[in-house]
Amino acid sequence: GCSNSSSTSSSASKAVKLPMAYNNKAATDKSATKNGTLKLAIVNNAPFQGISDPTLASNNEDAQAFAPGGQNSLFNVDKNYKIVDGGLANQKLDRKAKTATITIRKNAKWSNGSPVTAKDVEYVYEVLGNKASTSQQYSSDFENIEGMAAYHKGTSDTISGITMPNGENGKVAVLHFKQMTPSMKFSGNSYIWGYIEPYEYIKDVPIAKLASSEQIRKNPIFTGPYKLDKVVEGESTSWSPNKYYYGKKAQIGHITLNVVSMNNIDKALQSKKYDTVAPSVAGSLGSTDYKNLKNLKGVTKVGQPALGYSYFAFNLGHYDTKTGKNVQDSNKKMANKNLRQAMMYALNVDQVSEKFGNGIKWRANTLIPPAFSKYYDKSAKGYPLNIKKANKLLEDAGYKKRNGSKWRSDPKGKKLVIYFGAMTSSATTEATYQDYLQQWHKVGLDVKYTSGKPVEMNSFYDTLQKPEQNKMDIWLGAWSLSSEPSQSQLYGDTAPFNMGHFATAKNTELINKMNDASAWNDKTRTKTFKEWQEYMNSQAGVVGEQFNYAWQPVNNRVKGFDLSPANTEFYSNLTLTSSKLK
Amino acid sequence: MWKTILRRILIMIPEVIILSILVFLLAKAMPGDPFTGSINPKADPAQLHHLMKMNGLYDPWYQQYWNWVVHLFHGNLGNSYQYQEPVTRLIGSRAVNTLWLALFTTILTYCFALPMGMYAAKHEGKLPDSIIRIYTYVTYCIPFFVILVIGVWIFGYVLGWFPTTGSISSTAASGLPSIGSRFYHILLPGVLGALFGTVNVVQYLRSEVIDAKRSDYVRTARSKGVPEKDIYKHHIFRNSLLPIAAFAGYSITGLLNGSLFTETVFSYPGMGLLFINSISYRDYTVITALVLIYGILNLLGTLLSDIILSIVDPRIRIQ
Amino acid sequence: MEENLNRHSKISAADLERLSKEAKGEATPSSAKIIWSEFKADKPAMAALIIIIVFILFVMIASLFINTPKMMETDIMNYNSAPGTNGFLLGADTGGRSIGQQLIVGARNSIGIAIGLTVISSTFGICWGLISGYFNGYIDWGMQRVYDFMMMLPMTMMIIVLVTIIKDYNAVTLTLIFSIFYWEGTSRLIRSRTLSESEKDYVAAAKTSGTSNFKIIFKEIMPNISSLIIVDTTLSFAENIGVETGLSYLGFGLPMQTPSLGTLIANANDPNNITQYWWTWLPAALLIIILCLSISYVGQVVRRSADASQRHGIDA
Amino acid sequence: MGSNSEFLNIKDVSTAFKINGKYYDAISHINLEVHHDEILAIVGESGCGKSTLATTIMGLHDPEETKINGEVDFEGTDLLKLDENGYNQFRGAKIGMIFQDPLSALNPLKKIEDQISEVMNYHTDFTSEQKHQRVLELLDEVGIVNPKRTARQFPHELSGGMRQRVIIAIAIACKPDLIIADEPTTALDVTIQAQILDVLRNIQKENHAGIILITHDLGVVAETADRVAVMYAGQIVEEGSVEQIFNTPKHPYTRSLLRSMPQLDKENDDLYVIKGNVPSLQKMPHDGDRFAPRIPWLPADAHEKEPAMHELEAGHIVRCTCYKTFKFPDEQGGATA
Amino acid sequence: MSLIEIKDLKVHYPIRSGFWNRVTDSVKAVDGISFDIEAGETYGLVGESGSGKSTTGKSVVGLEKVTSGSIMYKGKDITKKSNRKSLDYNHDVQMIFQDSLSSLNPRKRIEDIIAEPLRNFEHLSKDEEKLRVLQLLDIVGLDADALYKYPHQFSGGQRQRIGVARAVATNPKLIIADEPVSALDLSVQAQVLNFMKKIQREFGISYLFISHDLGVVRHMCNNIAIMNNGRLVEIGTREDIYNHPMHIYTKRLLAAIPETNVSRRAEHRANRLKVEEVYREQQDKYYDKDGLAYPLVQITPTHSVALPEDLAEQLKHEGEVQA
Ligand SMILES: Nc1ncnc2c1ncn2[C@@H]1O[C@H](COP(=O)(O)OP(=O)(O)OP(=O)(O)O)[C@@H](O)[C@H]1O
Ligand SMILES: Nc1ncnc2c1ncn2[C@@H]1O[C@H](COP(=O)(O)OP(=O)(O)OP(=O)(O)O)[C@@H](O)[C@H]1O
Ligand SMILES: [Mg+2]
Ligand SMILES: [Mg+2]
Repeated sequence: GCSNSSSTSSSASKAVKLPMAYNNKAATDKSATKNGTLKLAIVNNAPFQGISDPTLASNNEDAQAFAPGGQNSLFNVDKNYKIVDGGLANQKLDRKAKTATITIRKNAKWSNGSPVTAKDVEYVYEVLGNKASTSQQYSSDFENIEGMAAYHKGTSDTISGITMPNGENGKVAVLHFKQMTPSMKFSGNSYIWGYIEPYEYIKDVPIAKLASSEQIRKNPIFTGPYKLDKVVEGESTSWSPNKYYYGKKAQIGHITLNVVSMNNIDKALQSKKYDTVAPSVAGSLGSTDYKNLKNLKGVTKVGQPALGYSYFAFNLGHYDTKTGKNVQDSNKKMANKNLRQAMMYALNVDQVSEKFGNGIKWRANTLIPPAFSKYYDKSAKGYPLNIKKANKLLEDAGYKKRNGSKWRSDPKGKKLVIYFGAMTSSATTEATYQDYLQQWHKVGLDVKYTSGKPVEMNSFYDTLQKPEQNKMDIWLGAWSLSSEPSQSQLYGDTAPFNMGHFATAKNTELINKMNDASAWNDKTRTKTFKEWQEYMNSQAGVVGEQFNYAWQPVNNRVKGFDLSPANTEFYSNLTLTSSKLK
Repeated sequence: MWKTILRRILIMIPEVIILSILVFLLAKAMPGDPFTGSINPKADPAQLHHLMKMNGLYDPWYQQYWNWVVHLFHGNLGNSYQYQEPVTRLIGSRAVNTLWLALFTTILTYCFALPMGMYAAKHEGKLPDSIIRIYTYVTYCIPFFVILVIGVWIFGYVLGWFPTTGSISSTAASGLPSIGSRFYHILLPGVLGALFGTVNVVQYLRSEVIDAKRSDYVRTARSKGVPEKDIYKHHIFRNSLLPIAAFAGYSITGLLNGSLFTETVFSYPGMGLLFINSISYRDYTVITALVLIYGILNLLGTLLSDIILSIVDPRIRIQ
Repeated sequence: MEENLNRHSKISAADLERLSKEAKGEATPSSAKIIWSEFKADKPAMAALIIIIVFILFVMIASLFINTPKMMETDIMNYNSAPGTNGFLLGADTGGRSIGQQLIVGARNSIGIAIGLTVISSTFGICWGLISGYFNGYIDWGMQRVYDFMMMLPMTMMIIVLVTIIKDYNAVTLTLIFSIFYWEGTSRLIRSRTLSESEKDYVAAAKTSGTSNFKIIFKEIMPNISSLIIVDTTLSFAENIGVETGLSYLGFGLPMQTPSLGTLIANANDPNNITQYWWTWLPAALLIIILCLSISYVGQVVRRSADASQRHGIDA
Repeated sequence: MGSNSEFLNIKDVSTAFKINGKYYDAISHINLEVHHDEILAIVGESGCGKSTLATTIMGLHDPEETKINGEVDFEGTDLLKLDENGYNQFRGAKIGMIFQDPLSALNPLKKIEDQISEVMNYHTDFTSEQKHQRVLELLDEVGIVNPKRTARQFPHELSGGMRQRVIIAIAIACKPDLIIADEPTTALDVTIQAQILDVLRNIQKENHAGIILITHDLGVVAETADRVAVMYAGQIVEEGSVEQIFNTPKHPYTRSLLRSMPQLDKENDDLYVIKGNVPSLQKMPHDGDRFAPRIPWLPADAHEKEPAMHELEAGHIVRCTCYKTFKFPDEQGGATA
Repeated sequence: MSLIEIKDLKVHYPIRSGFWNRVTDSVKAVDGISFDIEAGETYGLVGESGSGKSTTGKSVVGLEKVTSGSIMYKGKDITKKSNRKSLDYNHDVQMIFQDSLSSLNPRKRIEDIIAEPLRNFEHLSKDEEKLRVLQLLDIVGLDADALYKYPHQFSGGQRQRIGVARAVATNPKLIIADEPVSALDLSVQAQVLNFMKKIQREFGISYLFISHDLGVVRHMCNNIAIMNNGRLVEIGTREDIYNHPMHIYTKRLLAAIPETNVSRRAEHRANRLKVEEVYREQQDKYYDKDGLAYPLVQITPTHSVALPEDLAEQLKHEGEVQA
């Protein structure tokens, strides 16, 4: 298989190396494939919502549950998630005319046999931007399309910036932008929506009611290799080949996807109830699962670095609601860079990862995960354990133990208590929090949990999303990322998600540079990313904690399993080598 | 009697109103909002605010409550934020699962409990009685979910006899196979729930039968020359089963309570699991609706018990 | 009256001492003594009682010697150590924390919660039941409506909602939250018994003797339903020990830093722990079972002896 | 009233109850005969074993908790030797029983008709129509004004007197030879008591049944009984015709009882009080005269060592010879001052 | 002036029903009765079960909420709670109950039971109190060892005597005795009745003696009221009631008393059946159209009967003829 495993840096040396694909040498059993059923598990504690349309859904489970239908995604990508030709549609960007031209392939059809049209491409923006839409996917970035803002406000019924030169039933749609950005070249960018809607099929349903309609929930249609046979609400979907599919024909007779709770998934896989879990870029299985399943017979483990990471962030300022900007305050408790760096050096993330990560997790050395192989700076050092350095940094900055106290006080001699925010989680994760607190105590920092214990996720973000808060000085969060690596939504000076309010001129400059004219040049863009990573590490405003593998065991009867993003015919490529799951 | 039932239902109304306000306020008091959970770089906070506003989540609570009540009178409990579909439909589909399981558990409970209770009482103080009593004590003391967890482990995984998640197999064809598959899925949770639920019924029935055994009318029956077998059949069991029949209504409360655990352990998509999920998603509309529904079901349970009792027991006739 | 009595009775102040001494000699043992002798006669009950007392004492004293924050420090090197290894008698949990020590502190916390909950909810429930049962009319009517309302509340759901609202809850707040809901069953039971007890003539006699309602309720009626109270209290105590476990299992119980039998048993929500790392939850589960069984057994014996002293004939 | 008409012969019957693992005699060495066409009254204070005797005859004791000795000869069969099935042939069919508490003795959940016809289910081969007829007949016979209506009612809808009549109807449904009525009127008002006693007497006349009437009310005995057995502490102390007992009572106990009754014609004096208490089962003296402690002024030698029954005249039997010297303290020439 | 004057006493229990749970009807347990109790006498109240005797008795001690009417004691109407309080009413009026077991708190020792009224009404030192209790025990014929025992350790008669001791503890003027002996055996009954008489003699107590046993009432009472369905049908002296009963109900009640004279039993029975017959035939004459008794009409100064005027005249006349 095309082992694309990326992490070779020292910090990741203890990580396991998993192939992205399971290169099954056994011969395909034609009849087993044709008559058999591929059983996939969706790992989730709740039933899936059942919204087949990625434009309306906002969760991973639905995406997994309806994945064999191809998700109605428009473009093929390469391993760096860059849009390439050959998919349902091709995209052509014209920087001068500020347009993106989307051309649908001739033989593209919905699973009910009707052709895919330009209107389908246009309509998705109507759904997305509609004032009454329940979709959470709309963002102000879309207002870069001419007329989108007016449509979103409701002052216009149509989006003037989307044209269909050959009419609604033609195959070409053109998007007119106010400004072009390099991120448009990548799937998952926030300007061009990578999915379509079956206009003819759903046009009668008011957009506000779309998410609860039969067309979306019970009998949705798709453009992918499989068509939906049945959906058991919240529990399972079953699929069979879609004869209208334009690409490689699906081979397996039936695919079923079932929701299995996190608690049960190991046992379910061990008892061979499923071939594998439904693939997901964020990864469904964790490190404990890996430990439990790594010796399981009859399966092969595959994986790729996940699109996500966990991080420590410091509370450095506030969000000015008037100007819509993040502002750093120099009098914040954590404003001292030495203090932040010392706290990071005090941590034994490597040790923790080794013990609990089981090779599936390793210390994050930067804020760009290795999944973005091109931008990821594998040489970055990050913050390995270095108690001595931590102590020195603190001493230098004047954080000293005074009056025989066991804790350090701040440079002014005032008592220093640092509040650490963390979300309730599994026993292992909470054990890790404890370990971190102990590490900080070792360097004499009095770090305590905000409100005495890890808090529930909602309360956690409730606190953080306030424009200004003083309850958490440092916290541990996690992001799962879009396949487009721009950082403006997370760390930009206007980003509301920049909850630590880290906003320096340099940071703003670098982030802007990722998407400005210079970035059309891939090399320059890569350089900018690396520069930014270095800068972020040096400032220690936000520091990566861990990266992880999105891994899964695949039953040895499955053939053609390849997780690479470039494998655009993922479901079509699957076959079975035996009719029985064992 | 109909009048009394009607009156009881009318009395329920203020209770339901108070509960609805209470739940409404409590739900709103929970930290976070339905969109906190969607925090990810792909979501634009502006859009989330837009959605919050669109759903009136920034209105004062009484305004929200009033809107909710107005909708309620149109048979509309609002939309689930998480599931993006009407709460009525969402709960409707989950309720079916919960009710199936509850019904099955109830039936099994009585199937287990009646013979046990009677047998224990008939052989009061003897070995079988002691065994049954120890059984009830032990099940009384073990937390319900421990029974479930151990049951799943043994019968679901180790022996692999029963499915461990879901309510129906994805491959089951409609018609008979689908009913069969549903049944197969509720078998294990039903049995485990029943094993747990028997405790109360067994103890209650046992003491009822023992009381009946010593009653004067049983002595009268003996003096009529009624054989022992028939005395049990016509007098003792009949008389002690009546209050048990009424117990069925009250047991709804226990079943609903148990559904939170059963459905969590078995990932069984019913109302209990929905509730647990909705809590972490702050799906206000669903939380409010579920608490209300559970409350109303509890009320109906007690009403049902009273009605059953008044039907079966000639001494109690509610006018 | 005095002269009247003196006139008609041969007994005078001079005889007082002698007679009361005589009477003392013939005095019937108090019910506490009767209960005690019942225990002495019933070996398993005695064993149960000893188990409970010794266990509670042990837990209370031993936990004084355990530094909880220290115990709760993670030592990731001892991740899930098996019993007997790395110096852990009962093994360690995922955080490398001693199960044995957690068991002691956890049991203390759980018992503490159970005692707190039982004391609060039973006291309140008993008072409420007594008052509601004794006074008929509007007081009872109003109190009954409260019952109806409580009866309707889906308890676990309400607790979960409350627990999510209160961000910084701890064992004390948790106990209080439980108490809001747990008094109702007791209260109902007490009320129905109080109702039938109030019908009895000794209540009427007390009224005609000029005893106040308050005194009648708490000094006349309450002792008469004491066996019910004792049994109900022991049973709810037994039940209350396990009450927080379910919630912990669902993820709404005590925070992990406050070990309790519940948080320990909640380790069982991971099937891997159930099989592979059984020591993380099984001891706690067994402990609960043994404790509950012992307590309810003791409750049974107490009831038996209390009833006997009430029912048996002249020569009880 | 010849001995040829006797059909129930209780011979030397003792019944002991198990209390804390030991057996205590509630009745000891009872000898009694019951004849056709007579009402035999058994009187005595509470706890003296009247009901125990009745339930012993009916075989209603739990065999594991009681020990019964002796012989109950009913029309040639020793009832005590029968098994449960055998007994059921007699109960309800040949022996009917009436209990004291009319409310609790009826199954609260069954209609009156069902409760009466139940007894016929086991002892007759009546069709249901016949049974229905018989139920109405019976209800009429025991003096219920509207049998049709009553048959359809539940016990709680009837007054105490009506319920007692229903119980009598059950007892006589199969025309038994023997009816045992255990305090049938104690819970009732005097006027209703009188009516119930009338019903009993009429039934006895019509069916030529023998009735054992258990009561502690001497008035009832005097009004109703033909023959009387006086019991004290589990023993029969005196037996005789009603005239013998009331006009020439012999045993000190019988005499004491009669004397402690408020008399309609004697006014305002103090009533006679028997000293002491009836001993409880566990404290029952087992040798000598059980009544002796309650007439302490009588010298010990006035009592027999092993008190035996003495026949004074035909049918009049007295236990112990103490009656000969017995006098009340206030009587002229009392034994002690 | 009489000790207690009861005027037109009514106690109705509401029956609630219907949609709004309103009072739709009432059980007229006591429906307008009037009589006086003189100091030192025993007043008998006789009637069938459910006729309202206990309700009357409870009203007199203040245990029952009275619907209307008055009960005058020392010139004050004690149906009002405030008056009872200010008079320390229950210091002077006490009650003895039918069921001796249930009227003694099974969880209290005899000492505490007897001392209860003392503690509430008289504030004595510990020793004084104990002495009083011992004296009271002595008076009712119980040994000092009873002091620390529990009620269940006594026989029925002993228990009833404890009840008497409690009732006389505060030296009351009136004791309501609600069927004090009907649960007791003959010999024990005699014992209790003797005690009651003895105490009355010694302390000058009045009794309201409630019973359905006409034999006992005759033995105990000077004046007797016959109660029927919440109303009085006849009041008079013992002589009046037993020898010259006028109301058909009284006659029937008297006829039902079993005859202990064996030789006259046939005769007695015939007489009873005759009275029954008359009762059935003449019922309408003695009751109004609702089946309730008429208001009392005075026949002689001591004797009143509930009869319509004309019938009363006629009977009065007959009575004079007889006399
Ligand atoms: N099942 C039993 N177990 C133990 N003792 C019993 C039982 N039944 C009756 N006794 C005792 O036997 C004695 C006689 O009881 P029995 O019921 O025959 O008396 P009785 O004459 O019918 O009294 P009463 O007039 O109160 O009905 C009593 O002392 C009673 O306590
Ligand atoms: N609390 C009550 N509520 C309703 N009705 C009552 C209540 N107490 C008594 N009654 C009714 O009042 C009537 C009179 O009752 P009461 O107890 O005074 O009768 P009694 O003459 O004492 O009868 P008994 O001889 O049975 O004691 C009865 O019909 C009874 O049912
Ligand atoms: Mg008896
Ligand atoms: Mg009464």
